[in-house]
Amino acid sequence: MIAVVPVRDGELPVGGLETVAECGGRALVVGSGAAAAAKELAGLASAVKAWDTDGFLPGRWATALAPVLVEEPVVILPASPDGRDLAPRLAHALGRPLLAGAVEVHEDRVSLARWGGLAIEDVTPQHHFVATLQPGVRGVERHDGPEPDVELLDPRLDPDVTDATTIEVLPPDPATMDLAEASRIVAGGAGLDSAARFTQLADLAARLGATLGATRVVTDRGWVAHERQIGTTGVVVDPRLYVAFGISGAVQHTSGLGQPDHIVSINTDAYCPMMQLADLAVVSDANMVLDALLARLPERSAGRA
Amino acid sequence: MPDVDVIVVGAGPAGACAALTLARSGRDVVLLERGPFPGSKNMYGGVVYPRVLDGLIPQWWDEAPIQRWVTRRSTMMMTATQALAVDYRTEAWGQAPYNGATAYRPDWDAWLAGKAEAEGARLLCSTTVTGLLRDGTRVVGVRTDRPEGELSARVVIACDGVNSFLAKEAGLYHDTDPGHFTVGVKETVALPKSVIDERFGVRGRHGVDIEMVGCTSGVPGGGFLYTNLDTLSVGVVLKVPALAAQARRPEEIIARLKAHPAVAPLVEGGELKEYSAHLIPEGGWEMMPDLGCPGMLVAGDAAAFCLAAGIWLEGVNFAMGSGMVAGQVIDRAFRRGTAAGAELPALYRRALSGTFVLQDHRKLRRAPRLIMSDRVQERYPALAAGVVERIFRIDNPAPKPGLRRILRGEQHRTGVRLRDLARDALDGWRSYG
Amino acid sequence: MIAACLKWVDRRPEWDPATSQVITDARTSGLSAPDAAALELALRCGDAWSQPVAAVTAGPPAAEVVLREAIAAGAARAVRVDLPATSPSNVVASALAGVLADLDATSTWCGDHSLDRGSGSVPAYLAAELARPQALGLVEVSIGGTDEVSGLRRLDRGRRERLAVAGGGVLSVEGSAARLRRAPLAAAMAARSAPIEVRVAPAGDPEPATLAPGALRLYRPRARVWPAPDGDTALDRIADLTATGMTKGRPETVILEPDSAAERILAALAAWGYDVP
Amino acid sequence: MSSVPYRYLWTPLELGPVSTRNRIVFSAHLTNYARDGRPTDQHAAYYGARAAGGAGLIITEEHSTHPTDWPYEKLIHGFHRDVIPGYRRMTDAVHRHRTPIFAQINHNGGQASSMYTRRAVWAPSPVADPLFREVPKPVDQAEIDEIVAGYALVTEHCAEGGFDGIELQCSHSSIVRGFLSPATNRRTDGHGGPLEHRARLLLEIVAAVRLVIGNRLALGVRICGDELIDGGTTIDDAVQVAEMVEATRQVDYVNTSIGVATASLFMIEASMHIRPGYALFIPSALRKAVDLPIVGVGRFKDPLQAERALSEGHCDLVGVVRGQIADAEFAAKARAGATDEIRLCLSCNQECVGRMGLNRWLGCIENPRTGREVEGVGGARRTAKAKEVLIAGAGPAGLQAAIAAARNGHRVTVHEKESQAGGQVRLAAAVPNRAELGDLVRNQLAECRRLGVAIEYGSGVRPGLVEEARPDEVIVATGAEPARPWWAPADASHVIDVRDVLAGTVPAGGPAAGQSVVVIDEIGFHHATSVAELLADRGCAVEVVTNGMVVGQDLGITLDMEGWWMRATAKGIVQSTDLVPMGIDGATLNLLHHPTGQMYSRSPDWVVLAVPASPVEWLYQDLKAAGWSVARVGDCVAPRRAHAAVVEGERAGAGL
Repeated sequence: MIAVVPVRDGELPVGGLETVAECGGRALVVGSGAAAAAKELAGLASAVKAWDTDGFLPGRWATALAPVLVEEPVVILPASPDGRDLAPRLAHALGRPLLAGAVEVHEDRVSLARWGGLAIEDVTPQHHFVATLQPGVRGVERHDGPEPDVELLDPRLDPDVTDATTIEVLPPDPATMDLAEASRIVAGGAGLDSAARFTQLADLAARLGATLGATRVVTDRGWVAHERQIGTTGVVVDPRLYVAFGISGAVQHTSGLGQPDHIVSINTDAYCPMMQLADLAVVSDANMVLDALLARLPERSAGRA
Repeated sequence: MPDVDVIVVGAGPAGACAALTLARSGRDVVLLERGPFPGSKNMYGGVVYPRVLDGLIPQWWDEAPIQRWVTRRSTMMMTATQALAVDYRTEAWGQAPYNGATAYRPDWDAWLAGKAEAEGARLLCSTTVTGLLRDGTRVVGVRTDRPEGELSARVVIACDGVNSFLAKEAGLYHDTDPGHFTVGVKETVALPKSVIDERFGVRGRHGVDIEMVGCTSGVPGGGFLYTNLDTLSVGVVLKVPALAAQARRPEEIIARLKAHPAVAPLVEGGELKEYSAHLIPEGGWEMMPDLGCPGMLVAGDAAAFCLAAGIWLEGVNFAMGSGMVAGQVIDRAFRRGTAAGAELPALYRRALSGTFVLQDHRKLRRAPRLIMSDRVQERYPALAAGVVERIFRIDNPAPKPGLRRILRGEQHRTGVRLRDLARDALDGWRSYG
Repeated sequence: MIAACLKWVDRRPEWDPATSQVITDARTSGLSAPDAAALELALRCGDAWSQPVAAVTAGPPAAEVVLREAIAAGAARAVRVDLPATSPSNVVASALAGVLADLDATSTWCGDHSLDRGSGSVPAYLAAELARPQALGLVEVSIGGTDEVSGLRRLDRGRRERLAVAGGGVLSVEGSAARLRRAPLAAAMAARSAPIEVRVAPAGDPEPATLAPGALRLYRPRARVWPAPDGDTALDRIADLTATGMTKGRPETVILEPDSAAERILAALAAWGYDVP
Repeated sequence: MSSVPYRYLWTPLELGPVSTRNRIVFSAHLTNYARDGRPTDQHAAYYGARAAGGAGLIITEEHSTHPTDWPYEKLIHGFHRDVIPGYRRMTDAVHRHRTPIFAQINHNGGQASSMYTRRAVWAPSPVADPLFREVPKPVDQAEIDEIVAGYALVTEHCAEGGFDGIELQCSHSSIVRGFLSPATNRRTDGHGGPLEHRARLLLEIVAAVRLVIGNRLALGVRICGDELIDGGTTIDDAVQVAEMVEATRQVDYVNTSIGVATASLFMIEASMHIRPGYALFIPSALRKAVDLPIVGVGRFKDPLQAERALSEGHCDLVGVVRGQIADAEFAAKARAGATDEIRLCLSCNQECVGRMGLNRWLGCIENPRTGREVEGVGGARRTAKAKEVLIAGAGPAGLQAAIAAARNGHRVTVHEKESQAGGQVRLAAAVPNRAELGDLVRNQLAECRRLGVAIEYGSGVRPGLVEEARPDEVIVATGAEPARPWWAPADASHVIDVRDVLAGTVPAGGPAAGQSVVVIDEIGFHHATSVAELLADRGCAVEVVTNGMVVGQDLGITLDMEGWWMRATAKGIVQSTDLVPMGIDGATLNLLHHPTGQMYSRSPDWVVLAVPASPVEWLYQDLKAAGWSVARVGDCVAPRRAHAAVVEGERAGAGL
């Protein structure tokens, strides 16, 4: 089994690590910055093939990669946007069936999510196949280890195959982003004293490139729209950075919080659960700290949409 | 020249029966439905009394999508801890021509609308009527929410349900006193068929319909419980103003009903499938609108044809009946060439007066007020239950008290005045007798 | 010719534990939101480029509901390839590709993925079969000159990519990309009896070979490991589990005035590697 | 937007022949409801209420499998045939709601005493248990056979009593645990040594029980993932045991646990100091290794938290015990979308865990109904005539009185002199790791809102107000105020009460970093220890002085003692015992070591008092004298803990 991982600017796609782990560490990384991305597989993979090539050209990549992969009985891609695009083209080029949306892949048994995750279909493949693995279903065990050896590939692109033209890639817009997708969240709770504070908080979020979130108390008061509520009756989020202003961190709220790499909590109550979860717990008035932060951060530049 | 003969708005039981009647007579009928399919608004259903279909769909029982045939009817008077039931069962209702049945409305409505379609009516779903087209005072068609959405017809039948938008727009409602509305709240609770059969003492497709008074935590109304194939429908109808005044939540009242010692063993362990609430025009005769205007007739819930009066809780039969009559009246008028005339509503009213639809409503016109009085809601159940309890209680070594003494004692305890009792009995006799 | 590939699918399926099957209901079946958006965009292209639009589906006779919806909304032709509702994606794709080739469709619109199988692989298969470029999962579309389309596609981590396809291609859209127009009343009525072409699916398996469908079971999330507490002694593990601060991971708690608090927070963000203006 | 969908919590699951309707388990826990070794109606009503409240599966407390096993008084003696009628009442009460109920069966082995049985306790090896401190008799082969036969016999009783499944307790306190654990199994025969040998008893019991139940009942095994004692079993052993259990093909599910009941109980029934879901690593590791359905436990307080454990693949069922003790309708409310109406458990351990150690029946600080379901407590009795009820004080007692009165249909107004509700609970929740205690008041306030109770803040009640409002009934819940003990002069301004520290009402800002503080603990609960931690965190040098034998004497009852010791050690808090304050002489605090009569002294910057308070009773006395119909509840009667306030409030309100 080998993972084919399409990358952009050296960044692995969602589910990329899981796919490599599913294949026991065998991987082919393709895209811009592929060699750099391959190094991120340290501890998971020992030998990685990398094809550093610009853009995202699923049609041409598929025909180019097919000869490289023809000996591989099982090829798995992450079901990320790019993986989902490339996999059927690759399956077609290899003349193999595609098992899309798998939650578990073995050479002789594949489990596929069906009906929007209501059911699982267990398939016993008789032939070589291509599969896509749903991001987030597997998780990846802790991995520390040496960087893998990278073997660089440079297959020929077939000029006869056409692909769409990429005009531009737009960075995320935190202001309008789904909370669930946001990698940085600035959220406020009952410790902020007025609706106006949340206008300020949204402003701060924008300046930090973060998305606004809130607790139930706040959305109940109508200060923030309900789709911004994190927790039991709201949204489940999984940011890297979480900054909590005046949030006590009851389990109804924190159960909606994934495992952020970094949490900052600002609260006058040094001992509320949110402060215990925090990497940096600041005992101070969240309202005043909000003012102070806004005074220190420049307005968001117009260029960042 | 109008686009079609008749537009029927609303593919519920009233609309489907009207469309079926007219299509069978060869009329060009369009049946407009707001939802994506007939009956889509509520997933589960209620009790229907389909005998009205005998003439329209002979042997309807062979094909109607029913849940269970009601072969057992129980009327219960309750206090917080007591229940006195009149429980009737008959095999007769379990065979053709049957009496009542429980049915899921999506099944039932889709079946009836399908019958209309099979006769040539054109059903168009996901189409909302947004207004009436008029020529002077006469209704000549409808406007829908679709582009180029006007459709003209010789006659429009409004079967658009309770609080009818069309009847209102035509100025047919005089009284929209909220006091004449009840809110019906219902839970559909799943239990395996075998468990339902065992708990209710029925087999096969036979089922039970229980109506209850005195179970609504002091809010005027009533309760019901009936069996579907593998679900139960349990709920209450509650007087809207009283509900608001007492700041009670309907969920709380249902929960208490479900916990009542006479009800709990029947519903325990069920899995909640659906919670639904809707408005019922319960004022009956008193709030009935004008039944039409030139070019338009009103049928079903839209015309407030609905009885929620104590031991009767009916609507679908009146809907089917009034739809059918509307169809017949219009067809006759077409034949005579008088459909456009101003007399259509009068003809419709006269025809309805000859049927159960208006007769039942007139007969039971006093019933709603009586049923919703606190005497019927609280005191009489307490009195009746108290009397029965005393009759069957053995207080040995004390001897059995005489019935008169029991009556007087309970009457005193529950605060029932003889004068009221006599008057209510008379009212009741006039209504139900 | 512009084509819209539509799928008839239950929008509210349920799982029946007694039979281990998904229960579907024709009454709640129809166009999914992405398919409705695809149809709308096909119709807009038809309007913009003055080309007829064909609606194509692969499925049983009941699936014609979605074609009638398309005709009502303005599709000129409707073709159904007769296939069971549960056919695998590549079979569907190959059947659809045959029709699309016959129709000489240049731009082909699809919903980004269907509810039932949900793999989203049909559009890319189509592109491969038809040897055309693909632009998949579009959330925003702008229509240019004949057979020129550009659109915004969702990438992961909130990024978007703007793509252009010229000379026709396979385009798939999310439900939010467009809202299907309301069919005019007369058209909606007429569509009830409009003709629909029915084709027999090509015999034999398409290449690549398909797999026999497997048995369905209730979804069971895959096991994932939660790290066990660290420590060789019981006390170390207890300390790790209770976060009593005896070993590690104790939060840094600082009591600060607002201004110094703000400075401290910004410093921490910078130290953790977040770009702070 | 991915709003929270419960994709797994409400899905059914097959456990052998049994199907659960959802994934919420009311897992096994002691209740002390048994009488004379038999189950009671109290059991039946208690479990029945949880079934009615929507639990997917109920597993009862343990039933003893052998006469040699009787470690505590109110244990169900499953080995007597006469338990069967009680079993039937229990299973009927649960089955009425179509909920399956399993019996947990167990022999406590060496984790017991001979006090009740007057027979030596049985264990794999003569290793004394740290709690019972009694050297057990190592069992021989005949006795092992007898143990296995005991499990089979009790299984027969359970099957006859209507249970749908059997769970074998192999953790916490169990002879099976004793065999599995290298810490207690020193045998050299076929039952000792390598894990395959140590697991032999378990596998023999599995086979014997399966033989009795055939395919009619489900069989589960509860495995300990980490005993948290040195030399005990760890997660790797647990994974191996689970694999062995699965290999028998005779077991339908695996339940999990952490800790040993007689050594690390505080990690089994973790209090609010320990993070929710702390034991998730155990089901997670087991589920990765075996295909059997796995139950996860450990401070599951919230339905979304449970859903996430399921959706992230850590377990297939979630044990919610204290959550359903606090609110029997935990599952039903969440299922109906009324998650915010759930009375969340505080993990305070005061009335559930705490009362087990006192040999009293299980209750709940928040839920007066718990344990009294059979009496119909906590249900509404709608009154014929609604009364106007005025309540003074919005602490736990006043709020509970308001709830109970409003439930019966009375119109209730609460007057609170502060700007917030909660009384002392609000202060108590503002200390290290005790925030969840605040949920007590949050839950009460939510219930007041639903019942339409009016709460006026900022103005207390004076007799004049009562004359204006002319209520039919008055309930006084004015709480208690700090009192100075005899030895502390009123003018000693460096002597302050814990409440002054918590409320921030100390002159000159109170103890600051670098200052020394002596906290006097005469109450023996969280008051002194919480403030000590708070001040130590602030940078003070803190010593807690108590006249008792240990600081925070009652923390042991709620399983908070171990955590306190670990944190106190880490924070450098000094603990001094057996010292009675004798007076303050200027800056000097004089202390008598009462066992020896020796005098000691301290000269701290601050003395903080955690001492008995004094009831605020003037309002009650005034109103009573003025002839009003008035009752009083909570600390204004006599200062006690929150449970007393809630119980009294409930009683007074429900009695109207």
